[in-house]
This record gives sequence, C-alpha cells and structure tokens, in this order.
Amino acid sequence: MSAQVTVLYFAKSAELTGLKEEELVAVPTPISSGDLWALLLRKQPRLKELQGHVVLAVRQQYVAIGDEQVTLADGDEVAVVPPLSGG
Amino acid sequence: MSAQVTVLYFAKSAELTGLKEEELVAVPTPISSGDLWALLLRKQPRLKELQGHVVLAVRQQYVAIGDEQVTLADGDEVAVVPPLSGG
Amino acid sequence: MTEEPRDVFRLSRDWLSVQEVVDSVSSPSCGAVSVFLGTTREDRVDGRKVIGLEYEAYEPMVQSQFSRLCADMRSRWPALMHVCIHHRLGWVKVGEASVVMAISSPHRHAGQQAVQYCISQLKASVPIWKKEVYDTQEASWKENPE
Amino acid sequence: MTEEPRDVFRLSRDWLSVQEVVDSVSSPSCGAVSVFLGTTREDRVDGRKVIGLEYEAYEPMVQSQFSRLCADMRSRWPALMHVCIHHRLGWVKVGEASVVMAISSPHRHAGQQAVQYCISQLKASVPIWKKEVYDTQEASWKENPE
Repeated sequence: MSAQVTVLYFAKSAELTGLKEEELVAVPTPISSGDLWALLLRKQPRLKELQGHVVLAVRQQYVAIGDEQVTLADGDEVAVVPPLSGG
Repeated sequence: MSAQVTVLYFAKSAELTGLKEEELVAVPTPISSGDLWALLLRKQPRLKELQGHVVLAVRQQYVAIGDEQVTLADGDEVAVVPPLSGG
Repeated sequence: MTEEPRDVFRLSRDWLSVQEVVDSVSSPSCGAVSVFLGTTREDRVDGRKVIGLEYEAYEPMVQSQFSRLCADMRSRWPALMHVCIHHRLGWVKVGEASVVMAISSPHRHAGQQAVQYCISQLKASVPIWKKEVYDTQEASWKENPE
Repeated sequence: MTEEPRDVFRLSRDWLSVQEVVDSVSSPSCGAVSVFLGTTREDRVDGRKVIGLEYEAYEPMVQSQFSRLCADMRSRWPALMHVCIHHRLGWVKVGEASVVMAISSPHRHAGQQAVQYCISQLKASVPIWKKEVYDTQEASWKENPE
C-alpha cells in the first residue's frame, strides 16, 4: 500500500527546504515514523540539520521520530515540526 | 497624660454610630487597646454589636483589641476597623 | 538606564480600564505581565438578588498598607518590576470589575505567584469595605473569608 | 439559563487588545478573571539588539491542540468558565504583546492556577514558532525551554 501525502514545513524546516509544502507520492503505508523521516531526508537532505530536534505531526497529531507505526491515506497532512517557540 | 484624638468610623461602625469621625478629648495615654475600645463603647454603645469582630488602627497601624499599650498624641487618628472586605 | 520599580494604588469612582493598568506596568525589561480582575458575580442571597456593591476605604491607610505589601512582595520576589492596582470606591454594578491588578516581571513565574499573593493580602490587610446591595433595597456588609 | 463554556483561540496579525480578551471571557457567574500577557523584552544577544519577532503557526493544528489543552484544563479545574487566547502572527515589535490569555472562574484560585498551566502548555504543545530578528538583519529561530 502507498499514499500521496502533503508535507508541510514550518520555521527552520521551511527555511532549510525553501518550501512551505510539497506533495509526496507513493509513500509506503503503514510506515514507522523513523522511516518516514528518512524518506523526507532523502527528498530534502538539508533537513538533516534538524536531526534529533524535530518531531512530525500526522493528521495534526504529534509523532516522535522512531518505531511508532503510522498509517497514511491519500491527502493526509504530514508536518515537520521543529522545536516550538510560541508564547 | 491625655491626648485629643480623631476617631474614624468605617463601614458597619459608621452605620452604627451615624458618624464618619468624631473628636475625643482627654483620652488617657498610654492606654491599652482594650481600654481604648471600652472608652469608645461608653461613648458609642451601639458599637457593642462589633465586639469580637473589630480591630483598631492607630496612626494607620492595626492594633488588636487587648493588652497592647498604645501611646497617643494630640491629633492622632484612631480608626475603628470592622472586618475587611476589599477586592 | 536602570528602571525604577513603581508601586501604584489608585482608588477610583469610575469604571476600571484593564488596558490602563496593564500599560502602567509595561517595561522594556519585562517579558511577562500577570493580571487579575475581581468582579461582582450575579448572586442571590436568601432569595434576594444582588444588584451591586458599595465600597468605602480608609484612603490614606490604603496607601500605607499597599506600600507595606509591595515591600513584602519585593522581598519575596526581587525580580518584580512594576505593581499597579486600581480599586473601585462607591457604587459598583454587578458584573463590573471592582479591582484590577497587574505586575510586570522579566519572567512569568515571579509575577504570577506575586499576583496570587497580592490579591490574598489585599483582601486580608488593605482597609477597604463593601456592602452588598439587594433588589429589596436591603444591604449587608461583607467579610473576606481570608 | 446555564452558560456554555467558551474556548477561543485567535491568531492575529494586529496589535492585541487585553480589554477585548478580558471582555470575551466575562460571565455573570464569575468573580475572577485571571490574565497573562507575554511580551518581547528588549534584549541583546551576542552584542546584537533584538528589534522584534517573526511568528508563524500551523494554524489548523493550533486550533486542535488548543481544544485538547482546554479539555485537559477543564478536567483539572472543572469550575473554569471561559478561556480566550489571542496570539500574534507575523511581525511583532519589541515591547508589544505576542500573547494575551484570560480565563474566568467563579473563584480566583482555579483561574489563576489554570492560567499558569495554560501558558506552560501552550509553549510546550501548540505549534507556533518565532524567530528573533536583530538590528544586524540576522535572525534566529527560538526554542522554548519547557
């Protein structure tokens, strides 16, 4: 199974990629969040600068990068979430 | 020794006496705060309703009614302070 | 260029502006302003409806007690910058603020703790009184629980 | 006649009005409004002067995280009435408020505790980012300590 998802970049990650968002076609699903991050890194190598200081948000739910399995459907939003600094 | 002091009434004590303030001439000094209260009660018997629920303020310092000795000088302010309810 | 801490207590017969109280504690060295407003609840007491409150104060002693309170707070939380309290006098309709206080601090914890302490101490030690006035024309003097 | 609790989070590109935030939580059943404002300090970082902040947000997720936070707060402090947060987006000059929050409650303790919790949780869990902009034209993304 695979899905087409929209990746959203914020803050430092938008600066590193030069993008606010992009479409990823044919993302395998289910996939571990670690593998999803690795896939994003292959697409956007400059994101490596955030390694260890980033989480993802899948359908507006935070997911730490690691073994957790995520199931993706076409049209899902995956956000790259650098350290928060609101307030 | 004796002093002439201004007695200030607030809240319930002003209602009971019908006065905002009055002059007391020839108040003995030094005097215990309990005796000062007793003297005020003789002057304004309706204040008895506040007995046990009142403190005094002498020159803007709270004084519990009891054995504490206060020294008065002419022109000093003595306030009758019912339970506070600011805020 | 060091900013002098300011302690301001104003008794007011008019509607209180939270913006004015907040502005009066603003400081370029502070990242936090902690604020509290006390208002009159719509309330029924023994079947009577509270329509408002009537406040009075021993005005000069309000200022001296407030100065003592500020000195006490500044010794507990030395980081506090400015403290401002506006408190109503006279008639206050149900729903209106009777007290607005604001404290500025470089970081938020000191200011937040100080505001909680400040309102408790104000109720316990600043000579202000209110009576509740009911729709029956009756009234009764209140007593702070603390 | 029971009042529905309201949870409001607004992202705004304009100056924040503390009066507006306070008014939007007012309730006839509440005697207390607890408020917090976060502002930008005048600061020097490595000899550079901070002139302002640039904010961005994952806007729909801000709303969903805020709803979760409010549900969490209402389970901790069931007495809370209304919660309102206005948060800036885009350019915020030094000295201006970037966040204003207010919570109304019948009595003050619940609201005061909830405001402290709310600002901590907002910083930790609501997807908003800021970069500090310096007088040298440089900028750096910030990270909340909590």
